[in-house]
Amino acid sequence: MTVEIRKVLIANRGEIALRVIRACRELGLKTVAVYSTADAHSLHVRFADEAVCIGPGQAAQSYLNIKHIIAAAELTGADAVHPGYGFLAERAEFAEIVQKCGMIFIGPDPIHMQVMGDKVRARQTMAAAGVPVLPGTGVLSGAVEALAAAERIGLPVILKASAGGGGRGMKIIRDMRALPSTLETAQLEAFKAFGCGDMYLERYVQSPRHVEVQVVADKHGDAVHLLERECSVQRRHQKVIEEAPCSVLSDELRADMCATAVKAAKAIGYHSLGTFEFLLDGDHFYFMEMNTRVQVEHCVTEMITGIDLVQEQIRLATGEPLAHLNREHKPRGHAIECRINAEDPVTFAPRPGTISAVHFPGGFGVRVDSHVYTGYTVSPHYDSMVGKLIVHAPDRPRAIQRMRRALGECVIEGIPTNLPLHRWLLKQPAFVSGKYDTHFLEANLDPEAIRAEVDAEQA
Amino acid sequence: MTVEIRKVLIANRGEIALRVIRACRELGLKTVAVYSTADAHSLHVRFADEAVCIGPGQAAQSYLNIKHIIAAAELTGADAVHPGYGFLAERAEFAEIVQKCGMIFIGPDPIHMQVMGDKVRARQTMAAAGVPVLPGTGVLSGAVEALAAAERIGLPVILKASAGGGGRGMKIIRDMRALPSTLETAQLEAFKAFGCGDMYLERYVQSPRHVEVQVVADKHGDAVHLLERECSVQRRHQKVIEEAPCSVLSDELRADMCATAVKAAKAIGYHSLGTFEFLLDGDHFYFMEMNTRVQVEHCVTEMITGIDLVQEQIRLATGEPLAHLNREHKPRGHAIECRINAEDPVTFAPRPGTISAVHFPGGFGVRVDSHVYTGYTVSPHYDSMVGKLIVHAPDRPRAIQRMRRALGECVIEGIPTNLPLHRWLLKQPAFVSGKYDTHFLEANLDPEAIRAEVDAEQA
Amino acid sequence: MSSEPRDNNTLPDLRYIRELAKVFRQYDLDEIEIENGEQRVLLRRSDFPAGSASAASGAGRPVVEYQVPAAPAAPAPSPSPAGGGAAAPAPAGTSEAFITSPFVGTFYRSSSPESPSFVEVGTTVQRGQTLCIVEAMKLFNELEAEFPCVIEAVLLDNAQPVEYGSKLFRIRKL
Amino acid sequence: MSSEPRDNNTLPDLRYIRELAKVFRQYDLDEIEIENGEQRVLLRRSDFPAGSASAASGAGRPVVEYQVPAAPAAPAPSPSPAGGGAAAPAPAGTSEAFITSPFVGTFYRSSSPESPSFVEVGTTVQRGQTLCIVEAMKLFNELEAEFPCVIEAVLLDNAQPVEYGSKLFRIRKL
Repeated sequence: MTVEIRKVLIANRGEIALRVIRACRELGLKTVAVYSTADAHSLHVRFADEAVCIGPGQAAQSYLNIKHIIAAAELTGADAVHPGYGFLAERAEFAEIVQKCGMIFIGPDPIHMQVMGDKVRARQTMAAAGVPVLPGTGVLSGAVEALAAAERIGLPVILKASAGGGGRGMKIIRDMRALPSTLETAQLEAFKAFGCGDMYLERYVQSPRHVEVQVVADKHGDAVHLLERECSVQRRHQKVIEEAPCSVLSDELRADMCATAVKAAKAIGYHSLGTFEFLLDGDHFYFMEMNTRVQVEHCVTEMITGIDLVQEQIRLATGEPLAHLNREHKPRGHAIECRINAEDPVTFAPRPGTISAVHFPGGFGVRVDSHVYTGYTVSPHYDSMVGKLIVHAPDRPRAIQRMRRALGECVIEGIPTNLPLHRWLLKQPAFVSGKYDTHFLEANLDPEAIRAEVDAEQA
Repeated sequence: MTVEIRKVLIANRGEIALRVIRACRELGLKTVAVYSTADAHSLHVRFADEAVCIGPGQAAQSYLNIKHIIAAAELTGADAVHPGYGFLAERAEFAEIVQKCGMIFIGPDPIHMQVMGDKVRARQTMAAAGVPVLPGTGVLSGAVEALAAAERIGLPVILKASAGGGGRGMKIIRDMRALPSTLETAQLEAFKAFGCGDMYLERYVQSPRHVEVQVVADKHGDAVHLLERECSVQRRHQKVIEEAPCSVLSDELRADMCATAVKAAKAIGYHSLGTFEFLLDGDHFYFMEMNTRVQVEHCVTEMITGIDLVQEQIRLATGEPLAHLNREHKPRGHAIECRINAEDPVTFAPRPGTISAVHFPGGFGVRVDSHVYTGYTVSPHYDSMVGKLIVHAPDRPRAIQRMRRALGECVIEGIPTNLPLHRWLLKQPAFVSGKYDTHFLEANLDPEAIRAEVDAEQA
Repeated sequence: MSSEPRDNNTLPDLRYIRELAKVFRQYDLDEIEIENGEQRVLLRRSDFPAGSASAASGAGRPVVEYQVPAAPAAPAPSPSPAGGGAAAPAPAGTSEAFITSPFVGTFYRSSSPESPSFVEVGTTVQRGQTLCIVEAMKLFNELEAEFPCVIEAVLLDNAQPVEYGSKLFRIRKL
Repeated sequence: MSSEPRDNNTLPDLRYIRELAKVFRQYDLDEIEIENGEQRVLLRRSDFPAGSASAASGAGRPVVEYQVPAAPAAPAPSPSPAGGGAAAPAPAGTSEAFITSPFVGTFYRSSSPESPSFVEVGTTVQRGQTLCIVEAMKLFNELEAEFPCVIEAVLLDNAQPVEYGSKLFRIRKL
């Protein structure tokens, strides 16, 4: 019992909007782009079959403007909505309205977003399903409870906002005396940021890796995993480089982690694409959070499995069963993705502006997902990612060589980008050896060496 | 017993020079580009570690100037030479000089080029090795012998130049009376074109497919095949679209054809990359010619096997054994390549000029091999290919969808290209069904429909 | 990709010169001269033809002219349902003013098929007066005038789709 | 193909000059002058011709900029010791003429180490007179004058590598 989709509205912008348009086009589906006035010259507008302007540059009035997006879907007769990532992608309310208007939301049910969006509830749900979570608490009633819990768990601990996620709203506690005041500050900050000051506390892991498992599930209760991704190269809790597979996982640990993710997805009756993010501490892993949408780094999984995740996401939204996906997936080679951002390569400060010349690398095993072109203006309204450079090769050493080669060919002029950072990163012994944790990038950042890469680029 | 290579001179230009540079860079080898004054702004010059100007625009004085190329290799201390395709790639004399100068020629031995460059000798060698060849003759002594042979073989027959190849120097005979005069004309033409008027005669197949087998062999007598390519979409005997695998081959026929190619390679003690081109007539195949170099369309084989052919070619030139290549290769999905040429999409007349804007497609399963960029000038001195667009997908229908999508994203402005021809081709029922022969394109060419694609592009 | 050469000790740092040159270009200068007791740096661009600036400007910005591959200037191909409104730019240099849609939805000139239009060509409108309705998801958003004006043209037919920024009326401010 | 000449101790580092020239070109300057107590460096491009825009115009050219060693538009510092030979473009609009190498190989000013140079600065040369030898693969190619001229400058040191088109002599036609 499947529903037909003929026209998809993409409630997003940038490279992910383009990614969804490509998937739709290959599936023979019509597409509707929505755009803010700041994005009138964007490729997603050009490549979609139709495009509707939904507001001014500020995201709150355009890409977060549910009313205008739904009106655009109505006007153009779209029968499905793809939310991409970010913006409204994990807003349960949006999915609900889409469904109420008789359209298909290309993603899971609103209830899945609600459960996973509330980090305390997600933690409890996962623990109940037998998924390992770090020793921690529910929503803290106050300093007294926090102190007792920290005592029990042992320092250091970390305070997290229940409504947070993606690294936002976290404070590390290394000293008991600091806990009460930090809790108070954190509650205030979380309230300001998310409209909810609820905090909880967990054991803090000193040297973790961020490893996540891609799950894909249908509406009939079937779920499988598509292996893991390694995302420990981060700055300010934002991923910079992602890989698949993770080079330090033993076969047993991989099997365990992947099976756990599938179990977790089934426990909540999940469907569509989903990612379970785990914190890897030695050979123990713990549930961190679940992302109920396609992720920026989905491409590395596509490279090593050969599966078009966005096409499958659309197919599953129609109610089709897993079918050909329902098998054991083995990694084919190794993939690496570098996120190319318009930012200072050392300070990470965003640097919007107009790209005066762009030349992307090509050749065997190189994939570029980008919405920019020569003359494109990176708007200060949105995040600074200008594209993703992905390579695929038979093994990790060759993938590294290929990425170095590709980074060497990549030219973006007119604005600073983090290409020099990537060129530097791909040479670091820790990265090359595969032995690094989430602190690696920030702890080893070598401004001078990175600036030297900038100069070399201009030579 | 292997020889080390540290610095490779690439005796070529355009996309194949870039292809070789990419392979070298990933292998950690230094590169030397050579270029004519017309190519001073080419990407192969920019991306190589060193570059030497070897002459003016005319190929005869630069890319075919063996003396200057060898001098450039000497000056820069290159220890190996990669010839690419075209130019000197199948000139036995060049390979010989390279070797005499103590450098490694990245390709087979001169003797292999000599045997295969002489089409009559190649035919006889293959027949002796048990490879099926069409009923035909050796070098014709004159009209009397030709008439007798044509009588024996049965009309139609085809006259071919012994020094020809790639479709050049051929005449079809459908009427006995025309044979003597046509032979005379053909001999004259062949003498003019190749410096040798030797002709031979073969049965002419009315509706053949062009299917070729990629072979890879080491210097120790081992050889394996890397499956076949289907190259029947041609105009004026030049390939326009290539695919792998061939969609009409039965498993038995594929196995037979591939085993034959391996047998043929071993029969001549071949090493390096090589391609056996077969003419497929129903379920019979016949040896046409062998190419003793990397081919334009090698990319589709790379996509379905995951093997970097140019890296392997370099590795094998050092004397390494087949090693990991020495196994049965199964096709992974389907790949299609479109050759993008700077030419009129209907008349195929070359249209050199300056590219005012270029935007290549990206995303999953799309590969671009091109040396052009915005502002690049396509020189009238060389062939009109500006790049290759390659897609890979799990099966042929999805590869076609992906290629359509990619062609839709591809923008080249300032000069006419055959992109409209490709857009039209990818919609043709014969192409979509996979049932077409080498006459398909020229027989079905629909100028009006192709011009309509040009208009659609400009809309 | 050459690494920065070690600077000659007695000469200014190359990075300094490069940054100086950036400033030079950025602010479109014709000359910079810097002097102190020991050193003097002069950058000059004499008689740089203004016209050729965009094309001849060298390194960084060759391509701006081309913009999006093929035609960014035309966001919407034809007066298609959703695209048309925003596509017509105001002819530059005229004093024309427009009221544009702050909503996405369907444009109605009256509150019901039987009612008269809120405004007609020539109507003088007061601040706060209703001009039209844009309907989306069964919500009827009344669009009110933000200033007094005269309606000079109604740019859309009744029941046409509009996007954010679609021009609805050409007006003259009072 | 630029093998770096040994730096003259008393002159600024050549790499410094080269980097300066890059800045010069990149920012489309017409003049850079640097001075300190001991040294003065002046880069100037006067009357930069529209015609040479080919190098400066290439739209998309993430590329043109870097080019091969023998960068066409590179405003090289005045007659530089050596490596500059191929890099020094003829300031357009002047009557300077050059003899360039039609061969790839090694430049020799004389037929053997003991022999005198074929020509010196100031030598008046007849048509057909040997100017130098370019050696490749043990073949000694004599380069002969195609017209009578006076040698105004020898642009390369003995035994330097040359590519096709490398400038060997600056001459004045007779």
